[in-house]
Amino acid sequence: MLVKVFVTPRKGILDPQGRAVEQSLKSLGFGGVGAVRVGRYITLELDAPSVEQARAAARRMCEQLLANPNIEDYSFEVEPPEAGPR
Amino acid sequence: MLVKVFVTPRKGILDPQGRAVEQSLKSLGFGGVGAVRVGRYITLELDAPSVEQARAAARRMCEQLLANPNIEDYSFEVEPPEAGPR
Amino acid sequence: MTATKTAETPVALAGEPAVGLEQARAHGLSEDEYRAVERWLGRTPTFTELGVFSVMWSEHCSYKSSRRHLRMLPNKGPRVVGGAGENAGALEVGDGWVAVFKIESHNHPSFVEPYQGAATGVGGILRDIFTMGARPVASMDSLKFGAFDHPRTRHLLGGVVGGIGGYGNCVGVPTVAGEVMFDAAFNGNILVNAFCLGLARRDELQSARAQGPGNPVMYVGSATGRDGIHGASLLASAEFDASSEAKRPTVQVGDPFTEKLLIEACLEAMRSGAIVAIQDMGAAGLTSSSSEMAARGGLGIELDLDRIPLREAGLTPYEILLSESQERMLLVAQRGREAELAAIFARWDLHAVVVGKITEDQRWRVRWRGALVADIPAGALADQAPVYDRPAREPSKAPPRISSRPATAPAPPPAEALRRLLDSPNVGSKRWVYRQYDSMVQSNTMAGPGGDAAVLRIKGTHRGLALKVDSNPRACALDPYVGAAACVVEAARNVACAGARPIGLTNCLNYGNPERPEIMWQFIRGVEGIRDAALALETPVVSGNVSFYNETEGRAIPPTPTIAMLGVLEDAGRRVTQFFKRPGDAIILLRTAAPALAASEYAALFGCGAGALAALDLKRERALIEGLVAAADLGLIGSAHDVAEGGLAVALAECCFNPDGVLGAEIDGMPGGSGAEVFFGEGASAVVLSAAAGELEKLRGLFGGIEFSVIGRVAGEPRLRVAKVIDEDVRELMQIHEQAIVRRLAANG
Amino acid sequence: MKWGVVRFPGSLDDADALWALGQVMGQEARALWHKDEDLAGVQCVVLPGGFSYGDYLRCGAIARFSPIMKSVVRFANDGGLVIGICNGFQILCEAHLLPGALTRNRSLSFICERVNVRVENAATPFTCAARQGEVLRLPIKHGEGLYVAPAGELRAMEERGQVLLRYTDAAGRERDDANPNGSTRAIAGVANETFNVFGLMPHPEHAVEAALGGEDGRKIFRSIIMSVERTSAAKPGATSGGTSAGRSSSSSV
Ligand SMILES: Nc1ncnc2c1ncn2[C@@H]1O[C@H](COP(=O)(O)OP(=O)(O)O)[C@@H](O)[C@H]1O
Ligand SMILES: [Mg+2]
Repeated sequence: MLVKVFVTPRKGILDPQGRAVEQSLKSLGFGGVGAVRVGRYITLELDAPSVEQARAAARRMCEQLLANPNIEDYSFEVEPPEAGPR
Repeated sequence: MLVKVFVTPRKGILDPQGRAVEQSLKSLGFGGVGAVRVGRYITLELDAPSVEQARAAARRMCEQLLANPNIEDYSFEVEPPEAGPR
Repeated sequence: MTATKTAETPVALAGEPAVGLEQARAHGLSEDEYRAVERWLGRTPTFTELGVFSVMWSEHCSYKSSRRHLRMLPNKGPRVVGGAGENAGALEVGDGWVAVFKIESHNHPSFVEPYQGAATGVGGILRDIFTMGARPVASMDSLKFGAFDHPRTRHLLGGVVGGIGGYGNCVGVPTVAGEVMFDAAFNGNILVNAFCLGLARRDELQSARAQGPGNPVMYVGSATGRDGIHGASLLASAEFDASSEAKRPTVQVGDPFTEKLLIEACLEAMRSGAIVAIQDMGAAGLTSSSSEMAARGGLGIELDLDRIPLREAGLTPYEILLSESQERMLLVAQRGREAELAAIFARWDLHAVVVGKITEDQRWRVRWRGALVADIPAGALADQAPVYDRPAREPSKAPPRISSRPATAPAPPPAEALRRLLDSPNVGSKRWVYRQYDSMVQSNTMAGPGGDAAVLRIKGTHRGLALKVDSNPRACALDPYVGAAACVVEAARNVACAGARPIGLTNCLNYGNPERPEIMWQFIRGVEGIRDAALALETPVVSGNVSFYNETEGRAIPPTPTIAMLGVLEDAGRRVTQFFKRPGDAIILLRTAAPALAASEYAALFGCGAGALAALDLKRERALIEGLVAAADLGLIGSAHDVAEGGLAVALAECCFNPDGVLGAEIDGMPGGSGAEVFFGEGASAVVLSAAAGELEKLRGLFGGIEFSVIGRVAGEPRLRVAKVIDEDVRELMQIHEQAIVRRLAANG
Repeated sequence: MKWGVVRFPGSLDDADALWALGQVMGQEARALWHKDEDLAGVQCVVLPGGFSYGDYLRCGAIARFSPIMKSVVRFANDGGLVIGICNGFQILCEAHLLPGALTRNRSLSFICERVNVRVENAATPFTCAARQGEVLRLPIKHGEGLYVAPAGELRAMEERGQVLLRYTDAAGRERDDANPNGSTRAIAGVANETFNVFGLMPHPEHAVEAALGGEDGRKIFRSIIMSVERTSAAKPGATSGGTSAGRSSSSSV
């Protein structure tokens, strides 16, 4: 299955990258841009017998490795093989 | 509107982060993991009169700044305000 | 108008908790402290005021347990400039230059979140230096982790080293030296001490003393968020336990890019002459910087919180005042020159805003949405915190010797012991660590990490500066006095081995809970040890930092004073390195006392019988240092290397590891026999020199009263031979040394 | 000759480049501010090392939009000499003045150490003071120096001789353990097709004084000086970066 993990800086935590990108977008002339946050997007293939088991594994991966619980939030999606790629 | 941008290392381009994450996941005992890629997940608020215009702006942001067209692919989603958060 | 103002009292805000003793206790204040707050105010504090007092009177900010003892430390000398009460001390280093330096702990934040904790530790100490008007030119770090195989060590090591590099590399200040130790005694409480050295022209030194009522107060740097509210200060002012997790504040995230802009912009703004006083917003952020600047000048300050740049909406006055957001500075400007300053900051894409003004009346007043929310005598916050003379008692039973086991298995033969020692992460190469640090930026690094002391040149002069940081918790655990004095001496000796004269030091005192008499005793003995050694070496203590409550679940770390020493080379071209240079040179051992196995790495690996630390004779230590400085100055020595972890045998091997081409050593015999303490003992001050045979007599004359033995000669063939006991291939030894940390990290990824 | 060193917010080795060129090598070197568009008549533009804009998002991604970069691109397209060191290399790639891109080191950690690089093409304005195949000892200090480019592009670059420096051991042999960051084909420095723009991860400005550990970096700067002198000798009156500088690669060394 395809697992997609989205890791974002937790609300309230300073996100210097997001700020730099926001400023840069503004100076490039993009109006009306705000609240830019820069996180990570991790994709992986997982051999799992069921979507439920894949979801459970993905959650553990996020908690143990993919996200830093001190400063980041995560979410993920699991796509069974028949679904096409994004 | 909420814009979500997904940037991934292009296939065929070295992704040392992805490789390291894959190895770490394996050594943590996660079986059946493969094809790990680490990219960026950027979210932003955009004031735009329509979803179409927001999409056009998002595309330009990706091409000009958010992704490096030499080595990265991007995709994005635009959520009009009434849609709930992911 | 004035009349109504004085009559005004601060208001409680909607939704704020009621204030009373219980609330004060929840803020970490004792009953006596809370009563003192009431007396200072003549009324019940508002919730905001309570928060402010609790942070300013915390151990971390007020030094309430340590202050009276720190007065023991000598801080005068012909080179000492300016001073007391400023953020860091300064020393004249010649040709009109002054060196500003300080070391600070970031232990607790680094344990919670290693990358950001260590990164923000570097950021904080940098601001302490450039706020003085000095350009930061070098950093060092002193790190203590738990046992290498402890489950958390790898994660903490990677995070801390990554954070120090991530921040230091991005601000363009080279990290030129440091130390790393692994010991189970730090399993539950690591130490991360960060040092920064800055240079300024003497007349460029900047004050943190407010002047001129009516002068505007300006805020520069990052916007204020909820970061670390009650963070650094409270976390570092209480023991660490499971409930600390729940109290965990919003983790501070460092933004080194903004710090770099701040460095450049502040130094440029200072040169304009429009800045009266400036201070970084460190622990207790806006509150400490504003009240301290006012109190130093005997003045008051008024802040308007509505003008403070905020990162998110909805912050309360309490949160704004206690936020420990990073990369912020507060300054007092000359009235009428605000626009000029704002323009300088704007050039660096930084926003400088007026947030208040200096007043005559010595009060610290804060307004928010039109209402007065705090009105406190500035001095009550900044320097009238309670001072304690806490009970101190020597523990009745001998302290457990840390990481030292009784000798059970028979000790390995010397050659085998040498290999095992070189493979210990405490003795082995720290390249894995320092290779992650930019040690070259600014083009001053003549000797970077990998040797004894680092050496920097001062551009435009012939001078050089040598610096080194040292600590020895194992020795301090056995004898907190001798251990601390020995750290001072060791740091000085390292600097002298580079050929530099030690001129002053800074210290970071890492101890357990000061409310326990035996910890307080360790602390006082440590300060006494530093005092005596600093007096004997005439190296004034120009700055420092105290970190108490280094305990987890009631187990304190061993006492760990960390000493950073600065030395001056009149001619940087005369600097000496630790590596043997020429085959045929004589190898000389200098020693002030017989070495001992107590507290040694050998004892940690193989155990040893009971025993005391090696004797420490400060007069002889001074003579050794004087001799080294003179010998370097006369150009008599080819190399000089301090004998430290692993003892003489390890030191000899390290002298052979010349990166420009390995050499060997032919040692005829070890003076004092062939016992393990001779080969691997530590503690005694010992130095391995190499020199041309023709210089030996001149050299001997420089070291009167000190053991001076010619023990062998440098060999072209890369073998280390010691009498009939050791005969090893130097390249193999070097490989073991090089891989000590790397191979452990590679093992089970 | 006249050098300009661009100062972006977050540039770090700009002062080092000015020191190396001005104080050590006696050149006329000046700082160029990122908000200006005027290149002040310099004959070679240096984009220095550092972390421009914090290197947030991607290294060099934001710096390329600085006002001065418009002028630098124009200058380069007119044949002017541009050298990007470390972060400067990253900026040149982001600005499409050089092919490829630089990504995280294979170890994922920052590396500061001296390495060996072999001169792969000594017939360029940036390498003509070195011998073909000569091994230079230069420091690197970066977290993102792993060079990548699409395979087809790489092949073409190699054929045209655009790879100017490659990581090797001290004897000039390519070895995996002599490739510090895992760069594709051990690439340490590349030029554009017209050989007037050069990017490299090693820092020549940190290798110009024996007292600080080595002088091999001088060869890079001396190459540029030689080729500019040669061009102005050939074309008296030429002031700014001569348009023919890029062609001087054909001249013998
Ligand atoms: N161990 C020490 N030895 C000498 N001076 C010290 C020591 N600890 C703290 N100080 C001095 O006390 C003052 C306040 O300490 P500091 O760490 O700067 O507080 P803050 O964290 O508020 O900046 C400084 O001048 C510092 O140099
Ligand atoms: Mg301070």
